[in-house]
Amino acid sequence: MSFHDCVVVDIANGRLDPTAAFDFVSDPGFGGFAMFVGRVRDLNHGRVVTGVSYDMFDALALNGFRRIVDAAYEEFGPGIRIHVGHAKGRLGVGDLAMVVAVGTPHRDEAFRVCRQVVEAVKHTSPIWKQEHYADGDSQWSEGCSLCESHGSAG
Amino acid sequence: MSFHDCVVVDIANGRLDPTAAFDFVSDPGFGGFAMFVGRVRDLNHGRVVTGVSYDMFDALALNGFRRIVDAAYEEFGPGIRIHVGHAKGRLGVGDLAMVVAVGTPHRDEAFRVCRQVVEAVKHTSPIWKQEHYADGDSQWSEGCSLCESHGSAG
Amino acid sequence: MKVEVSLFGAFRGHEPGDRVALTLPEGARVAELREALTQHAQVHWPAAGSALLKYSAFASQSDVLREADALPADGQMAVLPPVSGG
Amino acid sequence: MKVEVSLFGAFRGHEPGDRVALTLPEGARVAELREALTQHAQVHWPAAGSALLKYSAFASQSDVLREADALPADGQMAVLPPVSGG
Repeated sequence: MSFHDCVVVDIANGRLDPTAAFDFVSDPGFGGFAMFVGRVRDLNHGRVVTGVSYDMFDALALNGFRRIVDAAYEEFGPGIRIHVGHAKGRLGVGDLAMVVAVGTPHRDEAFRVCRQVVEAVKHTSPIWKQEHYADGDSQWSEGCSLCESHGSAG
Repeated sequence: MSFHDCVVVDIANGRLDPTAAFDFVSDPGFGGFAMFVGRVRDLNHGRVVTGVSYDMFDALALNGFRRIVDAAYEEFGPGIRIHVGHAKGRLGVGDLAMVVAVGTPHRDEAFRVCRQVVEAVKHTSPIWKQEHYADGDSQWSEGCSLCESHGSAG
Repeated sequence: MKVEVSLFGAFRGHEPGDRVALTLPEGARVAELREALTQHAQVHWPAAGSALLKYSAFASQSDVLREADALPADGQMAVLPPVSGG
Repeated sequence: MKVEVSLFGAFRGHEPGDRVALTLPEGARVAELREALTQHAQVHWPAAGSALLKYSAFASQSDVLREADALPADGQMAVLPPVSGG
């Protein structure tokens, strides 16, 4: 059994918890811990952002998270721990959108696994970001097409 | 003025605090946060480790931390935040030896700055690690000579 | 077969309940669903939504499917515009 | 000039108080301190400690110095074996 923990947290019910994520990936045999946290920032492409709504296809996203961590275990071996968490719903500036924490025996693996998992989650997870601006406008962010990475599209 | 925070914590007086480090590097304009934590692990090169003593030349180490973060500001611009903390004294297994936290507008910078700072601290700081083993033996770890990186040695 | 397509992201709001019901030949593949949804979108959706379909993927409840994959027997599908999580 | 060299890491314990007092010509450079400390170590330190000096750097209270750098006026120096923090 591999030690990973993939969660989706609806902002209406709770918050992502970096401390709990760090604790989850802890082990007496580990010397290196890398964590990434993504938060909503107040400015994007020069527009003042008041919040972000994350839409998510939960079941598919969690499936994808598990595949991403399985790929990391395949590459780096089973003796590591990974936590992947993503928020959904309407987040305010400073709210945590994403937490990835990795514990490994040595630091190089921790950095590499953390980066790899973050990029994979961002590029392949069925999650959509709608930015809300100070002027009242809202806009869905441009993103990564899943067609290319999964074969030919029409 | 650049926003950085370099600390040395004597384990006799306190602990490194990743949550405080994360808070320090927070800013409403930042979307990406990367953190590295180094902890004492229970095994090294096949020997059971019961603890590690860190010896440090404090004043020189803090000077070095500031130079390392200044180099990061030089390369990545002043609009980022960096925390560097290192413990000294006798640590037990699981104790935190080092915390580096970085907050930046975008995630790529956060990852790169964090890695760069961690490597620089490990390779250039006047800090020495003595491992204590279950069999009662102790040994200073082999390390990086500071001669090469600072010019010719005799 | 009856196919129900769930809408996410920028497609939300284009249909009541964020779903479209379509009827396709038994054993239809993703490519046929894409064609049918595109025709539907050209009539019922704003131009931008229709254009976005070209860059969108299709998924069952558990997997992103390829154009040649058969639709699942339960007919439950989702159309996924380009993703932007994190 | 009087020079006091602080010992760290694997050098600790080689001298009472983890310090060595040496007398060097006025205006001496790091290279001369290295030579003087090496001679001292060959007499007073274990063989391993003496060998480690070759890979060790010298620093003032604020900077790692190069071989050609003059020693600081206050004579306060440190010898730094290879580092292993983190």
